[in-house]
Order: sequence, then C-alpha cells, then structure tokens
Amino acid sequence: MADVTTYRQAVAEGLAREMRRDPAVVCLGEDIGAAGGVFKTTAGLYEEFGPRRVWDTPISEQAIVGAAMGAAMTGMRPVAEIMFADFLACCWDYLANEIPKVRYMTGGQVTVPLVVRTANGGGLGFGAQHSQAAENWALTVPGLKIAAPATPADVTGMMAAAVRSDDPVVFFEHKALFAAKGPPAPPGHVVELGEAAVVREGDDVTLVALAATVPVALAAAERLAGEGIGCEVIDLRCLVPLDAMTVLGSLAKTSRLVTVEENPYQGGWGGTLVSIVADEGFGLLDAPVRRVAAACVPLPFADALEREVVPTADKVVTTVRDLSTY
Amino acid sequence: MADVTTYRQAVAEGLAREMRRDPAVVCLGEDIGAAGGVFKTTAGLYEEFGPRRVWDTPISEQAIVGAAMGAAMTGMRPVAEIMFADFLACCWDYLANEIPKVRYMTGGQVTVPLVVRTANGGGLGFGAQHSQAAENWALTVPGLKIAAPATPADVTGMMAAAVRSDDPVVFFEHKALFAAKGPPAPPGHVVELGEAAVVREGDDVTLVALAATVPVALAAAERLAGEGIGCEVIDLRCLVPLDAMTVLGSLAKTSRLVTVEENPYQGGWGGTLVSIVADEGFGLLDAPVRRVAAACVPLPFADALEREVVPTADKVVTTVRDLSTY
Amino acid sequence: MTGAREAVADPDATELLALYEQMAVVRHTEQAAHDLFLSGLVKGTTHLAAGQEAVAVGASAALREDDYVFATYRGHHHALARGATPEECLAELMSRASGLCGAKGGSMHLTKASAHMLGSYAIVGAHLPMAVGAAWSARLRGTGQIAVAFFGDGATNIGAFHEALNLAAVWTLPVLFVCENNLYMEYTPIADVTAVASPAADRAPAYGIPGEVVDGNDVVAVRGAVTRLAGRARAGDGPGLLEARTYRHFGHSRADPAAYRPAEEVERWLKHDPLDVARGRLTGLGVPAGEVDAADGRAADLVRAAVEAAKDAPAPDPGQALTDVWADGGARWRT
Amino acid sequence: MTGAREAVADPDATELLALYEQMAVVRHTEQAAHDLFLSGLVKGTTHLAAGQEAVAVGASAALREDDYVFATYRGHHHALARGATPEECLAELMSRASGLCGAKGGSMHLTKASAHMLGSYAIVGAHLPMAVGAAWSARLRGTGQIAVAFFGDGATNIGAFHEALNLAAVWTLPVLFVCENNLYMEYTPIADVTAVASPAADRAPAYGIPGEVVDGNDVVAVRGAVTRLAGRARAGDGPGLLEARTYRHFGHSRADPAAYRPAEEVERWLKHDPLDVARGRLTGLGVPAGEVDAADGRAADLVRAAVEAAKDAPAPDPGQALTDVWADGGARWRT
Ligand SMILES: Cc1ncc(C[n+]2csc(CCOP(=O)(O)OP(=O)(O)O)c2C)c(N)n1
Ligand SMILES: Cc1ncc(C[n+]2csc(CCOP(=O)(O)OP(=O)(O)O)c2C)c(N)n1
Ligand SMILES: [Mg+2]
Ligand SMILES: [Mg+2]
Repeated sequence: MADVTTYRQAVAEGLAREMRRDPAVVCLGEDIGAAGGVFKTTAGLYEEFGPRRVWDTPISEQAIVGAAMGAAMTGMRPVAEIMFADFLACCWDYLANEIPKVRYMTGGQVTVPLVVRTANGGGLGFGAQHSQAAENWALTVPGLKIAAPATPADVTGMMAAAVRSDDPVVFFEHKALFAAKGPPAPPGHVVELGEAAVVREGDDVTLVALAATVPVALAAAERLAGEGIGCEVIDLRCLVPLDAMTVLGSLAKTSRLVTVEENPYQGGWGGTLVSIVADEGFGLLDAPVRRVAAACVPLPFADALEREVVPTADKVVTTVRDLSTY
Repeated sequence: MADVTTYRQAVAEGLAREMRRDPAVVCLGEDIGAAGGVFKTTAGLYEEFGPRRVWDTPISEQAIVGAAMGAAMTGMRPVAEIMFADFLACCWDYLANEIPKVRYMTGGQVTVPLVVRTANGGGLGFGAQHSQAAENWALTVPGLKIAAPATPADVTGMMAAAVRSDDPVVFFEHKALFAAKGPPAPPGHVVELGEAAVVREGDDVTLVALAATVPVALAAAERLAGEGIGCEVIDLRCLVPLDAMTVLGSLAKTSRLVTVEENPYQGGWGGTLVSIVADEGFGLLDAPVRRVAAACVPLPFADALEREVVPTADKVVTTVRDLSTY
Repeated sequence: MTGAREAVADPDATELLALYEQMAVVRHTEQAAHDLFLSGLVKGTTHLAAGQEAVAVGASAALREDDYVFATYRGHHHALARGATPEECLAELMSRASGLCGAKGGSMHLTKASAHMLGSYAIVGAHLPMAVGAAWSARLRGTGQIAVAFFGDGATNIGAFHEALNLAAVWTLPVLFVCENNLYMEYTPIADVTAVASPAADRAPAYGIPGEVVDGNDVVAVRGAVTRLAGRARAGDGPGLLEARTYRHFGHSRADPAAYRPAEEVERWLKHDPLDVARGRLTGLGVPAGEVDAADGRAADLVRAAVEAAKDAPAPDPGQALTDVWADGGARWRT
Repeated sequence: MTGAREAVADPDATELLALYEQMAVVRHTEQAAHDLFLSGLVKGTTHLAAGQEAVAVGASAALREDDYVFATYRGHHHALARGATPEECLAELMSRASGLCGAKGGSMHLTKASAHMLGSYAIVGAHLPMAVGAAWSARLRGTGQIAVAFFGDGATNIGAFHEALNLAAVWTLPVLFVCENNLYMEYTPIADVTAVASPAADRAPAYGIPGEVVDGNDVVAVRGAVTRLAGRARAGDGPGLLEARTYRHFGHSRADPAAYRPAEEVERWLKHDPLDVARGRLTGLGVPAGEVDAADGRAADLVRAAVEAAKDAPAPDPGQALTDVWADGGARWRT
C-alpha cells in the first residue's frame, strides 16, 4: 500500500472495499461508471465491479435518490452519488421527507440503509450554484446521519461505517480537499460515525471545525501557537451523531470556544453546537463564543470575492486573538 | 369592519388588499381558485379578481415556484402557494439555489419580488409529511426573507410588507393558528419585516417565540407569573431579517433566555439566535440558555405522541422554573 | 404502444366472489373510517378510496405475494388488498397502539412491510422512484419480484413521475405504474391542469413504455390488464403503465362534500359502482344473489368487529414518540 | 404534432453574412476562453459552445429584441447572441470588475438583463419553469413578448422539464423550448440514459406541444424553425418545442478531452461545422470567399481586443462580496 494517497482516491478506495466485502453494495449516479465520476471519486469501480454494481443514470436526482431508497428498503445497500451538494435541492423531498421519516412513520417496519455521497463546498471557483457548503441543510432534518471527513484515512474509514450503517447517511466529500494528501486507511479501517477527533491539543481556546475548515483551523492554530495562544482543534467529522461531549470536554480545559464553519452563519451547524454549549457548558465558559462562518450571501465566483466570504485562517487568527484578550 | 377575525381570514384579507392596490400581484397554486385553497386562505379572491389574477395549477411545485420566479423577474409580483411547508422540499432548488441567488450572481441585474406562502407546522394530526415546522430549512439559505406571523393583524400587515418587498419572502402561515381569532388589521396596516414584537413584558426571563409557539410562550408566562416569575415574551415574527437587537435589549433586563421553537432542536432557528447571544450578549447572561424545541424525530401522528415531541406550555414552565433557580 | 395482449383467463365464480368480498371489506372499512372521522374518533385527515376498490383488489389478484406495492395517502384499499386487517388499519386511524404503524403513521401512511406493502406516501409522486428502486433491487437479487406503484391522475404532472418512468424504461425494470384516474386532483378537474386527455396513458410513449387504459371499476378487467403487464415485466420486458379510470365516492378528504363535481357526473359513476359491476358479473356466472349478499354481510361483520376492537385498544405509550428514528430503535442524535 | 409550417423566407446575403459574423464572434470567444483557461487566467470551469453557435445565433435572429432568453451554464453563445460583448463575457470569466456580473457570476452565469437575456443557470433544467413564468408574465402584461429556454439533451430527463412543459401547455403560454441535442450529457451518451430517440421532440406529444427536429448546425434552418414557432406562440397558439441536433467541439467542460466520443463521430460532425455550413450557403448566394474571410477577421480582431481589454481590467473590489443580496443593494440579514 502506498504510504500516501489523496482524499479523492480515498473515496474510491472506501467504496471499493465495501463493494468487495458486501455484494449488496451497488453504486448509482451520473457519469460514475466508465467515466469514473466528474471528480474521479469512483475511478476504477466500473472496471472492477462492472455494470451490475456501478450504474450510470440520467440527470434525474429524484429518481436516483428515490430508487436508492426503494432498493435500500428491499435488501440492497445502495450508494447514490449526487454530483454537487447544491443538487441535493433537486431531490430534497427524499432527504427531508421520505428517507429520514419512513422508518419512524411506519412504526419501525422498514430500514433504509443507504448512503448519499456528494461533493460539497467552495474553493474551486465554481460559483454560486456549485460551491455551497450544504451540510447545514441536512442538519435541519432528524433521521439523517451526516458525515463530512477531512482526511483521506477518515474518508475511507467513515465510508466503511456509512455503508455498513443501517441508517441513511449523507456523506459530504469536500471538493477543495479532493487533491489533499495523507496516509491511506489501514486495511479494515472503520471510523464509527459520531466520534469527533481532537486533531491538535491546546489549553487556551477550543476550535471546532469540519471537513475543509479543519486545515483552516489547524493553520490558524499553528500561527497562534507562535503568539503563545494554545488552540485545541476538534474535527467534528459528523454532524449527526453530534459528538457534543468531546467539545464540552475540551471546554472544561480551555473555557473558550470558536467554531469554524463553511456554511453560512444563519442556520449553520455552529448554532446548534453553540446552543448546546450555552446550555450544558455555560458554567465552563470564560468568554463569549464566536463563530467564524461564511457570510450570509451566496458564494461569489471571483477568488478575491470568495475570500471575503468564507472562513480563512486569517479570520480565525483575528477572532481567537481578540477572544483571548476578553 | 368586524372587530374580530381569524388568522385564516387574515391571510385572504392581506392578499386581497394587495391585489386591490397593485395589479401586478397575481396568485398561483393548487386549488387556490374557485375552491379557495385547502385551508380556505384564498377564499374570495377568485370571485373578486377572476381567473386572470388567481391561477389554479397542476401538482407541479417546481413549475409553480419556478414560474413565479420568472414572472417576478419580468414585472409581476406573484404570490405562489405551496400547500404544505413540507412540499417546499419538492421545489427546494428554487428556494435554495435559484430565487435567493440570482440577484447576487448576476451582480444585481435582476430583482425577484415574490412571495411563497405555505401552511407550516403541526398540531392538526396530519402526520410526518404534513406537519413539520420547516422555517429552519429556509434559514439555511441566505437571500430569503422569512416571515411567520402569530396573529391575524400581523398576518395581514406582514403580508402587505411581503408583497411590497422587492426581495423574495417565504411566508409561513401556521396551520394550528388558522382558526385563531384576534382583532383585524386596520386599513393600510403594514408590519415591516424584521421587527420583533414584545408581546408581554417581564423582568426575570426572556422567552423568544415564533408563530404557534407565541401562544405557548404566553400561556407559560401567565402560569409562571402566578409563581412570581416575570417573563418577557418576544414574538420574533421574522427569522430574516432577524431582530437580534430586540432580544439582546430584553436580555439586558432579564439576563436569562429561553427559546420556544417548533422546529427540531438540531438545525433549529434557536441555534442561530443563541449563538448571537452567546457572542454579543455573553456579558448579559446570568444563567445557561435553554431551547425548548421539538425533539429530533419526525412528527408522529397520534396526539399522545405528538405532545411528547413538540414544545408545550408545560415544558416551557418546567424549563423556566428550573432556570430561574440557577 | 400496447404490449402483446395475450388472453388472460377471467376468474371463476369462486375467485370472483372472493374478490367481491375483498372489495366489500374495503367499502365497509372506508365507510367506518368516514363515520369515525365525523364522530371525532379519527383525527387529522382521511382520504377514502370507496369507489376505487376494484383497482386495488383487481391488481392485487394479479400479483405474487412477494411483489412490492407502494401507495399514496389514499391507500387504505391497497393496505387491505395486500393483507392488512380492517382492525389494524382502523386502529391506526384511531391512534391506537395496535395500529399498523403503532399510531405513528396515521391514515396517510398505512404500511404492512411484512406483506411487502412498503408504504403509503403523502407527498404526491414521491413513491414512484421508490418503486423503481424496489424493482431494480428485485432484478439485482434475481428474485423475480416486481414492484407496483399506485398513484392518482394528479401525480402525473409532478417531476418525480417523469424521472421515475424514464429511469424504469432505460433500465428495463420490472415495475408497473398504475394510475387511478378518478378525474380530480383534490377539487380541480384533472382536465383543467393536464395537457393531454389520458394523463398517464398518453404520456407512456414519451418513455417507450406500453400504456393501457382500463375500466378501473371492473375488478376483472383490472386483474386481466395487470396480469398481462406483470407477466411482461417479470419476463424481463420492462415496465408497464396502466391507467384505471375510476371515481371516488366521497370527497377528496375529511369532510369535503365535493360540491365541485357535477351531479350528473356523480350519478353516472355511482351507477357504475365497482361492487355492482362485480355483482353483475357474478350473476352472469350464475352465482345466486344470496351468496353475494352473504359475502357482503361477512365483510360488514368483520369491519364492525374491527371497529369495536380498535375502540377498545389502548393509546400508544407516550415513550414510543422517541423510538424508531434509527435502526437501533432509538432517537439519540448526539453525545 | 407539428404546427402549420408556413414558409419562412431565408435570410438574404447581407443578413446571412451578419449571422456568420456573429457565429464567428462566438467561435473566437470560445477559443479564447479555452486558451485563457489553460493558461490559468480563467478559473473554475468553462462549458464551451463552440460547434453550437448556429442554435443561438439562428434562434436570436428570429426573436424580437425584447423577447426573454434563459440559458444554461453552457451559455456564452446565448449571451453573445443577445448582445453581450466578448469583452464583458471574457472579463467575467477572468474575474474582472468589468465582467457582465461584476465577477460574482462566472462562466456558468452570464446574464445580460438589459437585453432581456435573463441568465444562465447551472442546475440542469431549473430555468425551464422560469421561462414559463416569464411567458406568463408577458401574457399578463400584454406585451407580445415571448420567452425562450435553451437547454441540453440531458435536461430532458429531469422533473423540471416535465412540469414546465405541462404548465406551459395548460396555460397556452408564449414560450419556446429549444433543446440543443449535442448527443451527450457530460461523458454519457444521451441514448444510454433516455428512453426515446429524440429526447425532446419525442416527448412533446406528452404535453400536446408541437415538436420539431432541426439541423442545429444550419443557422438558416434554426432561424426558420424558430420564426415559425415564435409566430405561433406570439399569436396565442401556445408553446413550441424545437430539438436542434448539434455537437460540441470541445469536451464537456474545462480540460475534458472527450475521449469517450468515437473518432468517427467527431470527424463527421467537425465536417458539419456550423460556420462551414453557413459559408457554403453564402457561397451559394454568390458572396465571395474574401468577404466571408473578412467577417471572420473582424470577429477575430474583436475578440483579440476583448481579451486584451479584459486582461487590463481591474479585479473587483473585495467589498463587492457583501453587496447585491437584497434589493436595497446590501447583505444585512439581522439587526
Ligand atoms: C407534492 C405534493 N403537492 C401537493 C399535495 C397536496 N395534495 C394531496 S392529494 C392532492 C391531489 C392528488 O390528486 P391525485 O393524484 O389525482 O390523487 P387522488 O387524491 O385523486 O387519489 C394534492 C394536490 C401533496 N400531497 N404533495
Ligand atoms: C440538477 C443537475 N444535475 C447534474 C448537474 C451536473 N451536470 C452539469 S452539465 C451536465 C450534463 C448536461 O447535459 P446536457 O443537458 O445535454 O447539456 P450539455 O452539457 O450537453 O450542453 C450535468 C450532468 C447539474 N448541473 N444539475
Ligand atoms: Mg385524482
Ligand atoms: Mg448535451
């Protein structure tokens, strides 16, 4: 096994491992077959598993996710690709009303073990309709598990957990991380959903990040360390299950919290997390809680504009510096 | 003018006033014409304004909202009805990706003055797919104004502001309030979007509510007053623009905050509000912030189950009582 | 575009009498649901299928027990036709713990997964892609099962219809689309909001799918058509579409008096009641009126007993509100 | 289902030469966009329309100036055909303040609202209902305008297509649906994922809409067909659908080498280049080759100058990131 891989390859590897393990796993989506997906995240699957396991679809997001649901209810473990997270809006009924509710509203009669994978987030200059961080949409809906890995090894390990989960999982792969490199997942690697990772320890401020904001938070932490401010960086890895205890545990040490979110401030996941902290962790806090989130605007095209809008290491540094003098 | 009207009638009245005032206002939706809408919230419009102003549509939520958008971009002021808020999921692309982004991504070239009206929330026993409080979905999307009135006069007054707004407005009418009575809006009544109302004054705890949770909060406040706890109740009325200053102003007095939300705790609007308070109002807080929100489950059918899941006056009373001893 | 119409043998008297009795059970259940709603024992809403019994019962008679069925909020007849009892259906409507879905679903979501009746969905059109997926799954697993989606005329105008039919055709899946064209989407005539005369059958060619129109009030005709299309699908010849013309006896939902329907139209359709049509055929087969009446009486008794049993059943334990979100049975979403 | 095909006069030599030049401007602009992308001056992605020029230019020639146009992420040709300059298009692609959308939009969202070109949309199919709405608005305001939605073959399989066509037909709206069938949805042949041979035209009957297929690489043929359908629509006879068969010269987007396309197919289509087809027609009309070359030269010069001007233009002011969300010009969402 190579000692370094990319996030992009880790997606395909994660899928391949599960497809080898379990013949019930099948993939469907637009251009995922011979073409290997527009982001090459399904590269090699068609060659290894053939057209009975890897299905090209029409541009029919409702049919893709709806069919995945029907298949999941009847013995398969489908993995549906929605090419860009923005397009989840085209099949939102399935994510909001059908998949997460059918088990509950039938009194537990049916199980929907499926994964909806999608390329999330900005940073590549794709403009307003192809760059959103939409993980917060999914957070509004009880009944969906929400995975958003930040490293190649986590991609493969969380994919294993997602495919094996008997619950529906929305799996956000971050576009800006596809080229990122890291150690590959060891054989049989499974990262259970709902366990945050403390990716840097520190005593002064807790930074909570997700997916592409993890490297942003780490870069900021590194710079702040030079100023004598110790940041603990937590990679949430999942929004549901939400590992609030790891955050509260860190706050017991640092007493200061900053979230680093790519989704817009309004309705962003940090709001939910902060509200838990402001309740259960109120006594731990020594300073205001800050959220470094995207501005409440659509994503602009030009880099010079996008930088203004999304969280950057600069903004995190400024926020933390300001907070540490509170 | 009658001295009492219903919330349901106030919707139709609000629409009729604007249609009389401005010939560019047209309505479209399923069964809104001669039938007057499934909730009778468009009763009388077809009779008064005829088929050129009130259009029955097929069951095509995307076409309804997409056509409203095209009409709004070209000189009309359409008011589209999406029968139940749950069905917003069927046209979510328009709410999430098209309507709120087109002005921005064209550099301000186009204006989209439309209203999407919808019946929101639970309490009528319609089950998991017809009972959600979905206002938090809209909050995840920058570029939408979000109105959710609690009284008949506010319905009419906020409808005037929504229809006159050059920005797109999602107008959540609460199903459980349709039969609620109150004084009608005076002639020419306009309630600007983004102004919260302090509907009860009090010194001990601030309760922030929206739409159907306003009467819940008021009922709880009344009971708590009997125990000597003074609640200030704020009706947010809008989520965007969000009147955070009124909430912070109240906290300057009470130092204690409880939100009362019908949407689920995860991803609910209270998270955004609490995160603002935990930042800008941190110094004001004397106690943890609590959110009385819906449980993170789909809405169950049976009353006995639904009560467990949604905010009730009992739950608010318990929460406030508990908090006031902190 | 119609597939080869091989002759399908009509049911014999015994089988037809059984179908009649099934339809009568649906009819009595719907009448009971209506009465219970008006008396306040059923809350929320109901969408009754009285008048449309022949579609569910006729189609069901043409299916294997392990074929999958997906229905709509107007789905009591499909749940019953696939083996749910009147008692478990009515208990669900009456918010009892013994309801089909433990009172978590309600009238719009009757489901009997153990009988492969995989649910009733209340977002128009949403279940069509699900049925496509179930058919895809059946093909992948090589089980020979087919999937059937029942839906209304109004559902033919929603995007999910289009996407489902195209995907089913492209993948040559064993799925049947059965439209119950009862002439109305809620209070609006379907003709006012649809560009073609037969909203489902006239669209089938756009997907290269064979489409047929059938008298949806004739249980024998429905059974025959579904038998043919199911045979094709099971043989690997791909999806089929059936548009069954029928009529609902009650309003769209709850207490809707359906005043928007011309009296003449109502009268014409009431004269073409599926139970009467079946009774006529039974008479033709020489079955004495008394035997048919007896079947009807058994159905009435069954439903009467079901109403009583449901009334006596307990309400759900409130704690059930926080179960069944996740496959582990619970609702925990955070640490 | 085809509407009455009254004869439409072909363009004379002068007009055709002008159409040729417009197409050449598109061609040179697309080549420039391609080169600028490869040299790193255009970021994100581009979806080039080289090869499809005749659809935009031919259709535009058949429209009134105040007719509405809605396009896709592959929309440079439509913006140019409706009056955007190469400079403002390329400046947008190059993230300059002088870009059509102030560099907030990018390649996929070219818009020139002042010329009634109401945008390029990057969610497949989303703009079809918008065009229906614009046509509805035109009818309500009694302006005699029509609306045109251009879209790809792949877009015919998405739900919004179905809903838009049905509503347009039911309301008899003055809207044209023009499908640019370039045989591929991204890297997948459209034939592999669509149930009928002509993905748009074969579906038109499902909505009672007249559907035609035209050689999309013949600007005269496109102009003629759109003239006819626009005339019908403007006269109140309702929507029309045109499927223009064409081919893209570049890959789907960015640096896609389009290796999935058979060499023989590519070759065949390159021999049927819309510029060559027009040149052939000009020759037939007696226009000397030198005049055509001169038109081409003017187009090349225009685009060359546009590239330089765009390169020299300033980047947008970062503060612009927080404008244009709301009609008041700002982005304030809370007190
Ligand atoms: C997406 C969506 N839009 C609207 C509704 C509201 N609605 C419920 S039933 C109905 C009419 C459906 O008509 P049809 O498909 O003919 O079925 P029928 O009720 O006649 O059985 C409508 C509009 C819905 N449930 N889902
Ligand atoms: C709803 C949606 N699904 C998928 C995509 C990704 N996508 C962009 S272009 C494209 C292919 C479109 O093909 P076609 O409609 O034929 O247009 P063409 O690119 O050939 O002009 C796809 C799948 C998208 N933009 N929107
Ligand atoms: Mg109907
Ligand atoms: Mg194409």
